[in-house]
Amino acid sequence: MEVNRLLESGKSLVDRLSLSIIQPEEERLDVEISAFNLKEAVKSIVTANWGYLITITGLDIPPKVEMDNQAGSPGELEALYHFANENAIITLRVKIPYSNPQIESICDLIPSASLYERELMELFGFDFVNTPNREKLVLPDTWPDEVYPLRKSFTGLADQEKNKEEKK
Amino acid sequence: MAIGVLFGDLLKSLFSKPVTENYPFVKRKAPENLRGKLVYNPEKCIGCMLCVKDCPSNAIEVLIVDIKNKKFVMRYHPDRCVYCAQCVQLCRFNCLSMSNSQWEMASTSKNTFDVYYGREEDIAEILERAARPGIDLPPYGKPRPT
Amino acid sequence: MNLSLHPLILLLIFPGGLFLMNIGLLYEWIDRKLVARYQNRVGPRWFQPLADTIKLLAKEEIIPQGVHKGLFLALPVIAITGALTAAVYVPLFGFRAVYSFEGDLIVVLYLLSMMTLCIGLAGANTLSRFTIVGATRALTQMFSYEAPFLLALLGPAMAAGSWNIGKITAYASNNLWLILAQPIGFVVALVGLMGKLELPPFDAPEAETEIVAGALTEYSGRGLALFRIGKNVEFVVGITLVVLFYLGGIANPIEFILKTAGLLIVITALQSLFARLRIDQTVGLWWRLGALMALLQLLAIIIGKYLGEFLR
Amino acid sequence: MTDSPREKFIVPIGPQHPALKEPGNFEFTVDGEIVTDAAVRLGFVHRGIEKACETRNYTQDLYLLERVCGICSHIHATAFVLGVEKLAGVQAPPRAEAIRVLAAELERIHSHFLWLGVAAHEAGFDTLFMYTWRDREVVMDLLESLSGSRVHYSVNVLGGVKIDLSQKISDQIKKEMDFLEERTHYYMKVVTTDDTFIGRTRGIGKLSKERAELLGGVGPTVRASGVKRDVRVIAPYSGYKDFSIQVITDDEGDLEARFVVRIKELLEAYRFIRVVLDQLPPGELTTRIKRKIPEGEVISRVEAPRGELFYFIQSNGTEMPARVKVRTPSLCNWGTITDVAVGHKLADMPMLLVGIDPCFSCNDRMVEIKSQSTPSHIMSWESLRKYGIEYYK
Repeated sequence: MEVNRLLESGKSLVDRLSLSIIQPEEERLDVEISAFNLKEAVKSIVTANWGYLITITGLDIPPKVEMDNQAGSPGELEALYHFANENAIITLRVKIPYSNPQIESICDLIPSASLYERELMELFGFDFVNTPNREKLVLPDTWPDEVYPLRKSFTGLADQEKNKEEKK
Repeated sequence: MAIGVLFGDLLKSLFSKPVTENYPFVKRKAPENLRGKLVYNPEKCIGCMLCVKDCPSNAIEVLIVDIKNKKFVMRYHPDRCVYCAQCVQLCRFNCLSMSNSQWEMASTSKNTFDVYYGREEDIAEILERAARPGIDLPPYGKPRPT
Repeated sequence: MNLSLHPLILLLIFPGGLFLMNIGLLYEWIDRKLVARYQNRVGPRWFQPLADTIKLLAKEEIIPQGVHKGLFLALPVIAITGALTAAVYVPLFGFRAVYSFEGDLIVVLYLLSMMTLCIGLAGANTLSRFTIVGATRALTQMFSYEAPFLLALLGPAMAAGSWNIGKITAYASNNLWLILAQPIGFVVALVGLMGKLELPPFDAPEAETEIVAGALTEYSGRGLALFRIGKNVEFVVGITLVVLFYLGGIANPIEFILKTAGLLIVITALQSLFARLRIDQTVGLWWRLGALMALLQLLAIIIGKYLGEFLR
Repeated sequence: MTDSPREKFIVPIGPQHPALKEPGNFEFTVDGEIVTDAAVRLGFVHRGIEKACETRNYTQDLYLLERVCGICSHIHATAFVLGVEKLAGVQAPPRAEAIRVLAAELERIHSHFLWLGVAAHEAGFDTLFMYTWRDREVVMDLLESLSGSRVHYSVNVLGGVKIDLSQKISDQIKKEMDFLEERTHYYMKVVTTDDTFIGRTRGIGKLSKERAELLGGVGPTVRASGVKRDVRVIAPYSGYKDFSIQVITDDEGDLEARFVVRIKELLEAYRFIRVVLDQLPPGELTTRIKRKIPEGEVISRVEAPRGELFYFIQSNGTEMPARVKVRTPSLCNWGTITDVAVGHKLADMPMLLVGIDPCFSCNDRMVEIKSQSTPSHIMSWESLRKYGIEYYK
């Protein structure tokens, strides 16, 4: 099968760096990877010329609170780097905590990633180290700092203001 | 390589009728399955509320007059409606349809955007209930968080 | 035809001044309508240019920051004065020119260039980036079409042996139509006129998709209205000149209407036939092709004249 | 002139600009007429659609996502529906799939015609603009009589399609396809032979194959540079599994090649539509699909008129999706503009901008802008006037 061959070759590129690999669909491969190894993995994909970066998806995994009011798991952000080659898709999944949301930028390898990184920085609060352009892309210039609209905790600017005042 | 390739068409256009439609004065017939204003037939409705639940724009409210005798009034907001016909698709009792004759819905007043469908006596009752202070209208579609 | 009216009336009301402005509006309408018909559209109704002008005149004029106020207000007036003064020396609608003297053709051509100069200045006067780019383009374009256009009108003048518009007209109407005798000159003059009026495809100085409205971007209200009226007057005067020289002159109003209408149909067709030329393409076209063709035409006239004398 | 340090002369195009039909901001640094730098700023029409999706159920999202874009509305809904069906493990009936791709190709025709007109307008070729939009009206009318709406056809429902194709409409479509094919050949002739037009397109904005691949461009923009990237072929979905379509590429990579590619795609679409109409499979239009979609993640890729459209849908087992990520084709193609703009003339910029067929509302969909800290209030005409005068003093 063509897809399998493509996925195999893609897998061999990132295998050594991955934490776990699953195949959720026939033509997809999800590769979990640590933030530290991400750039290395992207580099090996780019140098092998395996497909192209479709986009970077951001996911918000809000902190889970256990029943007895003890913190279950801290909030995490997840970045999904989708690479496509023909009909095969490899997704590099990187999980990082709210407290330290740093990922090495891949713009020097793939210049077009700049737009996706800017988008994630604004909407989720990722921090891409060494990204060339940190200006706002989609939000208005007057948007308050550290308010990330695509996080689950965001329910509107008015609520955000209220929360802030309550904290005070 | 040529200059003025469009010349033939230019001449043709000069001597033919303009294609612009003279809209408010000359109206073209709407296609048969045009999705215009929503029309509701209260006779068949059983009040399953599926249309209310799945309406993407909260344009429909079904007000319950008497649930046992299957008396319902539909309050329809043409200004919110996006004319997707999802409600028509969902309704298993064919009480909903979209008109292909009523589609010019611009208006200068908000009143025309509040349409009540149903038996006359039911509508009268609903309006009377609404006029009475202190009593809310029966529950309709869950208000969306704003 | 000769009119025996008070000079002031001749100058201000008919055929110059007021009447001319209205005819300018009419021509604008015909132009827009014909372009619309070529594009298979309906086009505006007859009063649309008039309504536009009234609307503009009635609107508040905004003077942007950082301009020289006096210049900003004076430029539209100078532009329209230039165009109206030019009209004085041109036999309009088949009537004799109000004033004329030996060499008035040169004066008319210079007065017609005033408009472009004023637009250029108006653009350079404001701080907006669109106007500055527009002004640069307008002046660049002027330097490119002016020479060939002048050469093209020089042809009939040389043939007639006079710089007087009246005399050239007399020559043109008594001889073979010059469009046949000097076809190249006619083409250059016609296209030069389009360049002068910044009609498509030579509308790079006001290319809306690049620089909004070019040099006039910051103008509003009265100033814009005056510029527009001035342009319309220039349109009428320009067309009249071409008709006078190349289409066998104008003896009476009916002839005027027929001949200018014919020319308008051609001009509008040219307008809708081409994609806009970039400013560098415009300059290239004029200097490489326009000037060369006009010079060739001149050469042909000189040789023809010389041969004619020789044979006689 | 001495080489003194000159101030940068920046020509802003947008957010409000006659060249753009939608708001976007471009800043071109120019030296005379030559562009030396280009930058993009988006986000003027943000509506927060991705966030909004999380608070609506799947059916409502379908119509919300259809409104991401007014031109390629159907393809957005298709991408979403295909993803959700994959999650739910449901397969739409073959007739439904065929009708979906039929509508998609009709939409492609109307989108390419629209683009052709806009591009002609940017080139100052208004006559061609008027003619193409006149002919586009034919497709719009077809779509209206097919689906009941001119812009948001809403052909899809979860698990199938809403509309059926009668013999009458089928014949009408075939007839109009013949007419459009003739017109399209004519436009091909115009854009490839008219000297003034070629002067504005040939050799402008050349994008090499390597650059195009590196910048991650999609759709006709990179197909004009010889990159064979078309989801309909490399990863067939929906009806494209049964009906095959050809990839159109060109090697030149300049604006003219983009015209040629798009016009050839039109011709291919006519052929495709005729085949689908002739071999339309009979049968049901919908299958049942549960309201609650099983937990999971799915990627759905489709080929919009502008290029590859990418949807990522995450479900948490409820009636509402946990996350919907939309990556529209226009977003990928911005990089190609800022890359090729440098060195061209200012006059070429609008042409370059529309060369990728940008769709701003497609890009800007993520965040709802609510009133800021200052409460909004309605101003009377007089106070607005005063405010304006004060502001500009």
